[in-house]
Amino acid sequence: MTPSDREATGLLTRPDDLVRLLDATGGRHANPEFDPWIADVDLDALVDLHRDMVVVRRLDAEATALQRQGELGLWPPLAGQEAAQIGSARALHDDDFVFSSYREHAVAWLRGVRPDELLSVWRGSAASGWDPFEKRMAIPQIIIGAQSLHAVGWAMGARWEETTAASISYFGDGATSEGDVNEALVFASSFDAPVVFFCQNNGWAISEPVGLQSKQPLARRADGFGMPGIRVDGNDVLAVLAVTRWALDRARRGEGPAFIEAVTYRMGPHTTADDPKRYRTDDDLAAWRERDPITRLHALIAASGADMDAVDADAKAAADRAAAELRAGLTAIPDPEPMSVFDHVYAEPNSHLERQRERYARYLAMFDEEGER
Amino acid sequence: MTPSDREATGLLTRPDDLVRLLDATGGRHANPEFDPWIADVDLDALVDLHRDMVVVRRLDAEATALQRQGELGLWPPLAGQEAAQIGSARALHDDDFVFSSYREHAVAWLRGVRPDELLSVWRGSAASGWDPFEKRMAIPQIIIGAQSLHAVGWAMGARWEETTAASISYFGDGATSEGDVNEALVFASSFDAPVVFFCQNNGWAISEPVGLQSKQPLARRADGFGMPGIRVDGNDVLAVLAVTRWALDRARRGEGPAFIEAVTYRMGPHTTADDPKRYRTDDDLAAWRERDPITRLHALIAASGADMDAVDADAKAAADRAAAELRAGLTAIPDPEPMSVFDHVYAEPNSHLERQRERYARYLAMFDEEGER
Amino acid sequence: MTTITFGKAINEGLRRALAEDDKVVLMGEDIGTLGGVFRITDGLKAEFGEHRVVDTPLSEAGIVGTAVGLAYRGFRPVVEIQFDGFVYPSFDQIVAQVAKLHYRSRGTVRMPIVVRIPFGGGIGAAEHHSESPEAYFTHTAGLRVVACSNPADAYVMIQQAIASDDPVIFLEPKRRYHVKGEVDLDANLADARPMGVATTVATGDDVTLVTYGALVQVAKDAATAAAEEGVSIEVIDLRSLAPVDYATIEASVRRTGRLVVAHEAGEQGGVGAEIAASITERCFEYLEVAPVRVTGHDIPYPPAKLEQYHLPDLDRILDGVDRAMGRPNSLSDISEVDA
Amino acid sequence: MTTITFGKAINEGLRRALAEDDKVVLMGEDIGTLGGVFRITDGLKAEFGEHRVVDTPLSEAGIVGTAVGLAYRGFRPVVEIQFDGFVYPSFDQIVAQVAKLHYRSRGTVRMPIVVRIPFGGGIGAAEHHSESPEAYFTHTAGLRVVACSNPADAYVMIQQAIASDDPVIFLEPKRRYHVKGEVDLDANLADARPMGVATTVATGDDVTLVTYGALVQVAKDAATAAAEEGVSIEVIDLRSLAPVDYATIEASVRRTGRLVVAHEAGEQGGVGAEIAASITERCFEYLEVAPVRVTGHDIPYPPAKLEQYHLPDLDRILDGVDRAMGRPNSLSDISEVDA
Ligand SMILES: Cc1ncc(C[n+]2csc(CCOP(=O)(O)OP(=O)(O)O)c2C)c(N)n1
Ligand SMILES: Cc1ncc(C[n+]2csc(CCOP(=O)(O)OP(=O)(O)O)c2C)c(N)n1
Ligand SMILES: [Mg+2]
Ligand SMILES: [Mg+2]
Repeated sequence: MTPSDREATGLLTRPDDLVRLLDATGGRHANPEFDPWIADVDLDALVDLHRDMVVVRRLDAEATALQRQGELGLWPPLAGQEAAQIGSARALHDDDFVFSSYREHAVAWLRGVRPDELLSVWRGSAASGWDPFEKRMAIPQIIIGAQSLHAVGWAMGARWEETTAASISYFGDGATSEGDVNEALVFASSFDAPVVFFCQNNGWAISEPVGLQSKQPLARRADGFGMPGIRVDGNDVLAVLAVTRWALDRARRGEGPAFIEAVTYRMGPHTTADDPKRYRTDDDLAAWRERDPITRLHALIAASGADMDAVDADAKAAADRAAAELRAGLTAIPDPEPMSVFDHVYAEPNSHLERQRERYARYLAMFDEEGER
Repeated sequence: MTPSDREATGLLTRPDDLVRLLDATGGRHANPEFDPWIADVDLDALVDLHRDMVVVRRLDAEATALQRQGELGLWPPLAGQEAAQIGSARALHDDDFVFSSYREHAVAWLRGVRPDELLSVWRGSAASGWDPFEKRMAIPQIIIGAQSLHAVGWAMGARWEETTAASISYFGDGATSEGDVNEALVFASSFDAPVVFFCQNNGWAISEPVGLQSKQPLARRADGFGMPGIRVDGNDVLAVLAVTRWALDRARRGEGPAFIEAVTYRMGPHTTADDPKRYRTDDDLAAWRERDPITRLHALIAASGADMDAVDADAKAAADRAAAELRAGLTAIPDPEPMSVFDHVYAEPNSHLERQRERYARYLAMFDEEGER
Repeated sequence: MTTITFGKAINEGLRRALAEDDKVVLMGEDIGTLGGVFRITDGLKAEFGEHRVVDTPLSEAGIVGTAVGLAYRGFRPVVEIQFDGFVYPSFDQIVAQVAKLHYRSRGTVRMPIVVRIPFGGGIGAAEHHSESPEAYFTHTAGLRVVACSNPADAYVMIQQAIASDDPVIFLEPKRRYHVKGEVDLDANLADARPMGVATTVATGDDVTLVTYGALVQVAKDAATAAAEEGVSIEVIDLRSLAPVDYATIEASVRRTGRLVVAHEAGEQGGVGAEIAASITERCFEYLEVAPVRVTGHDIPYPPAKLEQYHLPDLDRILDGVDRAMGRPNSLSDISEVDA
Repeated sequence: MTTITFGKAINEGLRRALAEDDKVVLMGEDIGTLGGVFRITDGLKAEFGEHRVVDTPLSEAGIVGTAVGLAYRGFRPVVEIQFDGFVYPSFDQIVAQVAKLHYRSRGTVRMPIVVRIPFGGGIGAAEHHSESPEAYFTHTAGLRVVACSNPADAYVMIQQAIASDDPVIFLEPKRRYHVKGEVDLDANLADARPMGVATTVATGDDVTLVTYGALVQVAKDAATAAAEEGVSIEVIDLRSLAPVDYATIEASVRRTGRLVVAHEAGEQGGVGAEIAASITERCFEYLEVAPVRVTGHDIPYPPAKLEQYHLPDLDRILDGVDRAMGRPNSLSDISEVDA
């Protein structure tokens, strides 16, 4: 059973409506509309989701530390957004395709991206880390909103080829102000593209509060573009999983795109180069710490009578393994060859670039002979 | 009395709701929400509105004919959109500012644009026809949607300067797909800009039906951007006048922007270079001819017992005068001086352009001496 | 060989590409039902269906951006920008995405996208309808930029552009759309001249005249006119603006010692600047005089009644040739010092 | 005179402009509360209020497009594009509106808009954060393009740009933001060198080295290094890229007979092409050798660990000088023929 668009859209006329299955204290709330979408999530599945979140939080912390140690040039932390990213990524099928921004490390992790593939771009060693076709995830996008159009184009093709694959586009609250994201909504609706717009409203676009981009829930944008929009508690991994499954399912069935606003919070700085103290208070942070996505799932699992020592030990072990892999991965990243600066500009021979490359090789050769000038 | 945003917005949850005060047969329908906005419109005012529409329809026909005769390079006819343009333009105050597209000839006419100023650009004699500050109307915009951002910027300034002036942005149904228009909605809402987005949904973007841009009423876009949106019968000059007055009034009072979708129809070709037969049927046209904006107002006036012979004679006389002025205006358009091609590129001296200008003058001088080479 | 118009030649090239590879899709505003405002895609939607020839919403960034997503899926999108002046809203998607994705993805993601742009002036159009934006693209690493000048080339080059695994900005001189020419519709593409190679369309010994697009015909006429005055002009149709086929230009300039480059686009930072600078670098010792540029002025495109005073025409090109030849010309009486 | 950083100099210039003309408004992403990601607008919102220093929604076309509307109302908007690579979404508003409106409105509508762009590489940033887009703007009629290279110029030029009734693309070499220099905060602008005039920052007799932005310092260092080898380099800081102050360059090249132009942007169609072509046209007979260009490669900006192999540095500039001087250099052993 799936809620009709009318119902889903209906939610939006009551802005404060937020799909929440798991509250901040771990209380499970029945929801006839979305419970069916996680009927298969048993205790083991809950433990898996918990482990996923513990692992990616640890990976994120490790990467942040590596940046502080000078091993990475920059790192955009996902801390606080674990449920939004894990819940949505767990809803994907293998043949779906992800078009993300720069902060979806948890999504990449679940798509099988290796630590060295994840870090190389932030280390400044490579233009990008992984083969998009192997992971079914495009390389991260830094131009705000641009990937949303790519996700729609991919989905248009999926529909024309009559597959049941869908694409998902991750972007932030700030991105909703860019023309590209709005045009993506227009194209997606016009072509009934099987695409899910997954907006992580983490409250901030660097120093700008979401209120500067929009005076009301971003999910309300969807209706005007002819698709259902849903606001979900982005720190509730169950709700995110359910809502994303619902959206992907209807997309696969040819019912077109949907827009999900996952309301969450960026607990850390925008990037390691940012100082949030300049634009937000600790109270903000404190309030959101109360709504931690991991704590609440931990409480639910505990309430189910599971052996929490085992659960925690298992999660910690997985996190330790991942952290070790990450550090090992870092050392596995090769420094690029100077002449590789010319690689892959074109897929076919290019007379101008070849001449430039050849001349630069001669230039570098001088030093091998002379050494320092 | 003004309807609250909630009510206005409410309309949009019932897409088929169309604000209509005057039906296709001239029947006047009471509307508690909007009747107050035209309480001042007495018989004389109705006759004025009728005359306006008759005049601009004639001007449009004359200009189309002039293009056929080779006097103009191109002309984008407004035929069918008289009520949408006259009704909205009559709602403006002198100190308001208009940012339009290329089809708002009726608006320009009401802003006092002279025939020669109106035609010079379509004759290819000048880059634009009038002084925007004298007419309180920007030069027409051909880049679809671009002017919507200009209207918002102007309105932001009007608010910062604490004036009660508002701006109005005219654009078409197709324009709603451009990023600029969507970004304009974002900025307008974020800064509570006193701007009215007036979308003439004339059913077509050249050969593309509005359904390709949006599957539902365009006015529904507004709510998602935090402003009321209203659908109005664009062929009902009274409804358009009322709704535009309402939107401008709330903008002046600091209540922010509003979006109006005027549902009308482009009776003629997209421009004189277009052949609508390639993409639409005569039935379409016939159906809309039934909803002619002038006929229905004519019927209402007749029903009021006015002397229709006088009304028609007066309107015809005004149209004849305007047509004569238009033809006279055409001959008043000077052919541009060759060297004027360099004028106004910069407001300040520019060494590079001056050198180029000086050299081109020398080049042209050769011919004065030699005559044809 | 059949005789068809320039526009029809592109139409036939597109038809053949659509027929031979079902990954080829056409996208754009009014290209389907209407067949495009210039009718270049006339009949193709009816023949191949709405999923192969796609009328899109009115949004250039949307068109190019979704084309990128389709390329990610293995499609070969051919997008039409209705007029040159409307390509700018898609500039970010072209420059930051289309041009850079193969590099950014370390060769894993190919962008075999063709962006068709009717370009240039001479048709008495309204503003924004006569632009020559080519230099914006030739300065953008990752793109290939070509301009065709005649029906036969147009038919072959559009297919070569579609077959290219690199993105191609495909410039069509709109004022030539109605000109007819001989085209071999059964031509075997394998034997065709690569689109990266220039064509010497008139041989001569005194001066090398390089141009592209609509001005190629004007340049040929100039060569004919100059011949009567005893000046022998070699005319080179550039065809590819990025990369430029310098081998062909150099060989010619080594013989003539004189170079004139002509284009409709403005002079400052135009394609002519790059060619003048590169040829000066490559064969300085062979040059008798500085390369001469004959271009549109550095002004926004002027109103229709003034375009004749903006566009390089036969006389302006001949004046440029006279400057290169040291014959009496518009600047004869000023030394470069006070110029 | 006070000693302040490059970034602080712009901040002080903006502060003075805001104080002197209440029609001046600053707009951009994160420029208010945060003071900009580079802190260039630090403290200005607190001092002048949220209607003078405006944090905008995340949309570059929106920022520039609303600035156009504000200019229509008589404001003098100074917009910040957060990083060079993010200017492209606003390209249409800049090229089709900002640059053309004065012409299109026949001189009735002025566009005194300044678009501030931190540009160039050398800071080990992520992709799209180290672009050099200047040539896109120098090729656009209607715009003025300037690049400052030191705190003193930055302080004066930002005020001159704001005072200009023409739109100005104001390029700030971000890697120099933290460099300190002497600035006279009370300088009388009327006495200041016009922003359209270049500055000869080092005098020399053997070769003229023209550059701008961050490379000016590198060029000065090159001059010092070359002096030790007995080569005398004259270094010209271009300052204005459109229009170019050719009088200054010509006078120098007439003496030296040799020209080297250096910039971070790609070679193909870069500013160097225009200067090489123009100087060749203007003083061909004075040139001993073809103008030499030392530029970034024609590639998308590479990852941080490779940027040192992309950006012209002291050695590459000296190699270019050696080419111009006919001294042993990287290309000595190849004749231009097989090059
Ligand atoms: C087109 C463009 N403009 C500006 C930037 C600079 N920038 C990088 S991240 C960012 C904020 C994005 O906020 P949001 O969309 O909410 O995503 P978040 O960082 O919160 O995940 C900005 C302005 C950019 N990367 N691209
Ligand atoms: C950016 C841009 N893209 C394409 C065009 C070409 N064009 C001119 S009018 C038009 C259709 C506009 O339709 P709509 O917005 O509904 O306005 P209408 O012509 O119906 O009044 C198009 C595609 C343009 N002028 N600008
Ligand atoms: Mg955010
Ligand atoms: Mg329309």
